[in-house]
Amino acid sequence: MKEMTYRDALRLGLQESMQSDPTIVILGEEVGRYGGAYGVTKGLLHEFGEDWVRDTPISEEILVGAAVGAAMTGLRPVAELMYVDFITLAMDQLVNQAAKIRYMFGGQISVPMMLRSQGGTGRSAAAQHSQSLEAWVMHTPGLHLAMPADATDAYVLIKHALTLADPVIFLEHKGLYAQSFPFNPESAPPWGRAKISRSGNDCSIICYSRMVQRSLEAAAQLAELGVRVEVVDLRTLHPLDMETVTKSVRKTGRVLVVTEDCLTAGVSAELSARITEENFEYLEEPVLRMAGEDIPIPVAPALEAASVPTNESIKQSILKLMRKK
Amino acid sequence: MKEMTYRDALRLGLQESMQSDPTIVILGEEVGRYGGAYGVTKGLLHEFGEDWVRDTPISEEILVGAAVGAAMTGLRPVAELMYVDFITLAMDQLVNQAAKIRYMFGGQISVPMMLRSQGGTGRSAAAQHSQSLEAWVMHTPGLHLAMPADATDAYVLIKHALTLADPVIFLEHKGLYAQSFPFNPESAPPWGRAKISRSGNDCSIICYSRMVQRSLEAAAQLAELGVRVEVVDLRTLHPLDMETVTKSVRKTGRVLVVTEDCLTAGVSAELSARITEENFEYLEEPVLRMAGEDIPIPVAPALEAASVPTNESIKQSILKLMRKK
Amino acid sequence: MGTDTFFSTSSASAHMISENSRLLYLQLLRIRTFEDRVGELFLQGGSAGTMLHLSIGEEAPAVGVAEAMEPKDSFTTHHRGHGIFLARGADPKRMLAEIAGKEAGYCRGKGGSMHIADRKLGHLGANAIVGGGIPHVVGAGLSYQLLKVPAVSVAFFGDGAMQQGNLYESMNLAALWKLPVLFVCINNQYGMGTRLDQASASLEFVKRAESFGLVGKEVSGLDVEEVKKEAMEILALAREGKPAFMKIDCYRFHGHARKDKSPYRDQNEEEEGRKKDPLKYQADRLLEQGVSVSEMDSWHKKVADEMDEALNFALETQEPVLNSMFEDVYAPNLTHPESVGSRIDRALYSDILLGDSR
Amino acid sequence: MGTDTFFSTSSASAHMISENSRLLYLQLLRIRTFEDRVGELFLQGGSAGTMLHLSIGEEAPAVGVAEAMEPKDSFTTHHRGHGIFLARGADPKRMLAEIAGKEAGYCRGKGGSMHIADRKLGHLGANAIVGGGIPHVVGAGLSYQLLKVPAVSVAFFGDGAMQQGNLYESMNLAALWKLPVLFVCINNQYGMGTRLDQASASLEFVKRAESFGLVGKEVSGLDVEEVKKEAMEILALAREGKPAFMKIDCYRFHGHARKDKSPYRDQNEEEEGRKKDPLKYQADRLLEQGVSVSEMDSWHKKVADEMDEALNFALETQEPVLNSMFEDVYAPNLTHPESVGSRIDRALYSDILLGDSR
Ligand SMILES: Cc1ncc(C[n+]2csc(CCOP(=O)(O)OP(=O)(O)O)c2C)c(N)n1
Ligand SMILES: Cc1ncc(C[n+]2csc(CCOP(=O)(O)OP(=O)(O)O)c2C)c(N)n1
Ligand SMILES: [Mg+2]
Ligand SMILES: [Mg+2]
Repeated sequence: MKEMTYRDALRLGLQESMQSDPTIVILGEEVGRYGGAYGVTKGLLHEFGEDWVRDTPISEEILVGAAVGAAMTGLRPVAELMYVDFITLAMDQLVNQAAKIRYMFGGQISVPMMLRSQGGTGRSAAAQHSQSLEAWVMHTPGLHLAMPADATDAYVLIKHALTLADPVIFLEHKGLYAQSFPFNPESAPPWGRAKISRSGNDCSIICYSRMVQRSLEAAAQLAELGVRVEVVDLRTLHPLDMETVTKSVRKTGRVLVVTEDCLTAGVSAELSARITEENFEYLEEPVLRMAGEDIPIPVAPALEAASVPTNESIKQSILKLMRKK
Repeated sequence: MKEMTYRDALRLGLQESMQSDPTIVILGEEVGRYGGAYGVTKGLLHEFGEDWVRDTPISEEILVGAAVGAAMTGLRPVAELMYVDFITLAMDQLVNQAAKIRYMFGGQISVPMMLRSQGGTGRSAAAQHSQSLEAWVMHTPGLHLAMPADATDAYVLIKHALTLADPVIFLEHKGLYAQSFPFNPESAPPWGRAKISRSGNDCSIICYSRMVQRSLEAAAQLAELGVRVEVVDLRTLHPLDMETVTKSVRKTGRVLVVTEDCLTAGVSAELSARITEENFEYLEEPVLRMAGEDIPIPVAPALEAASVPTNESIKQSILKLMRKK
Repeated sequence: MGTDTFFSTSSASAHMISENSRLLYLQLLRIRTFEDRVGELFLQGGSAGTMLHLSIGEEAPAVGVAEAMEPKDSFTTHHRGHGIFLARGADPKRMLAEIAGKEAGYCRGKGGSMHIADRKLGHLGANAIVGGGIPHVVGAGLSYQLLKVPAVSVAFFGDGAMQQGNLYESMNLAALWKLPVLFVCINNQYGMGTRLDQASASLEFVKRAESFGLVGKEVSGLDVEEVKKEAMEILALAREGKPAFMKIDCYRFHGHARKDKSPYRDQNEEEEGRKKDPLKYQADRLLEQGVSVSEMDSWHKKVADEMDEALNFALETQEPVLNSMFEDVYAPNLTHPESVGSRIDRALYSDILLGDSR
Repeated sequence: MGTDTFFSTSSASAHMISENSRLLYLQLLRIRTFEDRVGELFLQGGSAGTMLHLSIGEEAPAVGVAEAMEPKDSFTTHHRGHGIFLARGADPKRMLAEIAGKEAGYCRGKGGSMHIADRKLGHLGANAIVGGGIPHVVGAGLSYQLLKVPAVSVAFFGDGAMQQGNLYESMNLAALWKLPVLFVCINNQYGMGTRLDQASASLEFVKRAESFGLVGKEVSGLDVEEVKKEAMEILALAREGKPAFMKIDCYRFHGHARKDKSPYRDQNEEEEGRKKDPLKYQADRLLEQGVSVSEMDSWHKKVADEMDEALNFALETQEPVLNSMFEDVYAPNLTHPESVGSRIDRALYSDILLGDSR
């Protein structure tokens, strides 16, 4: 099977979408000449020209706000926020504007835009460049939210997202860009469906983005110990595919949710609450949550690494959940 | 017992705090001459003078950012955001600055500031003036978060909050300002402790802010039907008093969480998840969540009212939870 | 009522008086009368809430710029935008119905006074976040530039928004990309209870705009014809890719919102301010040009009828059905959000699976 | 090493040369040498991450303004702030230890290169959000005004921050309240790969500042003595409550961060840019004034020793213990956040109550 890096898959998805939809315009800091801080848009300026791949000043609020206005008037902008941490500067345009425009105006106006960004730890980039802020987005009605875990999904999800009539927040993970994955778009489930990344009968891990990889690695190690873990990759947090989750949960009766964002009031809370609500009688144990610690991200590499779930800590939690420890 | 409005109690708390702490300065749009959009700061300009009660331009980012800087250098600013919906404009100063400064700088710098605001529905103020955004704050390590449900707590919580060395987000409810409540500060539990607002053995409602009142009214009606509801008012979401919650949950075994913020990835999710995690074996039924619908707030009064939990809908949910319906 | 046919019955003196002057007056009058009916709607308990920001005293900035715009041009407004929207051709019935929170309103009763729009008339939305709609015209300008649409997008906002950082980010981007964009500051001297000089250290707004690379102009908002003339000139520049800024001075005749009695303003100041009445100014001009008092009365009558009809419509038309609140969150082909109640039912009867009970 | 004692051993020629000139040169030299060691720290695998933004080429703006400040003055810096902090008296050992993510660093290894501060030296923090630290000096200015502290607070930021809206909100508030605040834009011509004129339509930054009510000044960043002189003048104004803005032009000699090779810059341009070297400029002045080459060599040697020692310290001092990550989230008297692991244990053994297992 073909292999591709996460970064290249994103670029391919953007490129093909731009080739078939002449209204797509990329906006962002350093997306053009520099090729993107993480290289995703490299080469697109050359192919599509300065009009359609536009470097912006360091002005996150107008970056997102201009994308909103452009989306209302015939373009399909893809705004790139260099780090999801900077979403703090654009929350008004995202939450009070993009997410609510269709609703406030009674369905008259669509905002078919994408906000791409990346989050997560792994580069000792410290407290303002390492956050995972997807919970804020998930808490905002009106937004779609995709968080691909591998190259295939990076590609298929970005392509589908660029056909939706609503704003989509597309969150990548800085730790995945350089990694190679098998690339097989035909195998991917449709938009809005979760994926069983590994099947197993003993317990379920529900996760997304980089935590899928870590969960899979933990699951592989656990298999050697005789624990058969099912790993469910959500792929999109809105829509949220509770059907697939429920099927897995009812099969195994034991659930660990793994996310990288801070534990308290994070995505893990919503997943735990919903899984429990919908499957209470099927649960052998309470749904367990692993997530980022409730702290800002420290810069020291060892501390940073310990501040989010790791292969090893996931494995240990599963052993506890299985009452093997 | 003395009665007092929520608004007056807040004002009294601010006033007394300013009298005893000469470093407190109030900053905000219309807090001075106008007396605050909801009248909380009325008269304070007269008592403390223009230097200490300062009207600001309509610039939410610098409002919060200046408060951060002032807090680092010897003042204790109380910044008022007229509507919590405008927190979208100040998220960077709140989340990337105020919340993280102590941590990023290794404990050297304290940010003893308060951000006061108000949220919630009830005035047909539509999608950009009616939100409940406390989940974002709760998801941010480094912040304290208080949400008083009545006049006594408005007073005692604001007074205590104004002694903390960390940033405190103090969220009021626009629907409570004009209401009178019994006023009895001596009866209040300490900062960080929840309150049993009504005791009962059949089921527990966990709530805060305006939903306490609605839960109490539902509980009173339910008492006539023979259902004895315990109502737990959290008072602060950080710190979160799980001890009191746990005690109630283990007594009743049935829990309804009631919040006004949107359901998905909201505070109700965190409460449901934590309660379940810590009390799984004590639960007769899954923890149920009532919350705002996953929609922007519509302006039409009937729709607005139906978009959040009401006395009646809370009552109905409890009846369902008790399998009486 | 189309303003284009309004004068067909007017008197023989018509040819003496410029069509333009009469049309502009009529628009001023319609706005003032409309705002008056908004007040009545409130008094009759028919408005959705009390956040009603009337534009009385600010009719000339609205009409002058709106009339200078081309049909293809788009715009966003602030929370005090009824007048601008009307001047751009809005149907007062659907406006008042929206302000009443009714299904027949422009936004199906979801937006209300502060969120009202008609995409077909180029209205990209009224905004209740001070400054919130400004970036959208920059995006619209980008669309026009890239899609080669010969249109300008105009942001209307108050003097209060001059203190919002996003205005300056917007100006810079519009200038950097040479977008067909016009920023219009309707300076009514106050943001709620704060006089402009209490909010801004410098009032050199035109210099500010220039320092971001825009063309800037300051105009009095008393004379609607002057506003229109200046707006036409500056819109022509914007249309060529020279983004521009206009500051139009006027006075907010009443309180900030329906219930505010402006105790923070000096009586004298208010009296002086209200003397700068764009309606009276234009009426005087027409009278001078020879329009008869009786003719003017007939216009007033017609406009009053139009707005009364709108008010009745708003009061009588039906409320939205409850379930409509789940619509318009996402595109029509997608599922609506599941209700909280349905979630609870599924939790208690876990054999009801997702999808069964929406 | 205190710079005050540094010259005690210097040659007899000393009286000919102004103390000031030598001191300024020394500071420039210390910064450049320090930045060089930051690079080495990285090459030796000792830096926490790769987000290392060197201020080589920008030493004169840092030193000139820093030396014009009074001991009580405070400041915030951007992500390229090592030099400013050093010039304000930071200990290079603790700086490098912080950049290495070590416990002995200024921030216990929690902040790193982009978040470094010493509250005692008036440093209110380096910020990794472009523009993020600017509002803080406005707040500090308010503190000084209200608490009657005769100090100024200075925000240092790059040309990139000129496009952030919060700068203009900050300028307006500082001017409105007449706060003792100075905004310093260190214009190194680039924000990452974007040349200033590709980010800003107008370069009239001084006019901008003036249009917000500030005093404004544009200075070359080549001559540290010139920068200091101008900064002293403008700081005196700020100290009297006339907030001010200074734009200091220089050139970013290297890439944006450690790994960036600046492929987006023209070779010629880089060569020309690097000719504007404030170190060389000041060295030439000293040589002209009669400092001997051997004396200068001895300074270089001393500074190199100082920075080598700092580098060794940073490499050798210990890592923070894992559990320290839960400290400093809240005030010291409050409980630390509970770990995820402890939560899981309590969930599985629900007789472990809260508080038992922190
Ligand atoms: C971001 C934001 N901050 C504050 C408010 C509250 N508010 C509504 S209108 C207003 C005054 C606006 O003044 P101006 O822009 O001059 O418009 P005017 O009301 O005078 O037409 C304020 C402070 C708001 N709606 N949005
Ligand atoms: C709000 C924000 N946007 C973007 C970035 C990414 N970023 C870091 S430094 C930088 C360039 C800053 O340029 P300038 O302000 O001129 O400072 P310089 O690096 O030239 O010293 C950018 C875009 C950031 N850190 N914060
Ligand atoms: Mg105004
Ligand atoms: Mg720069």
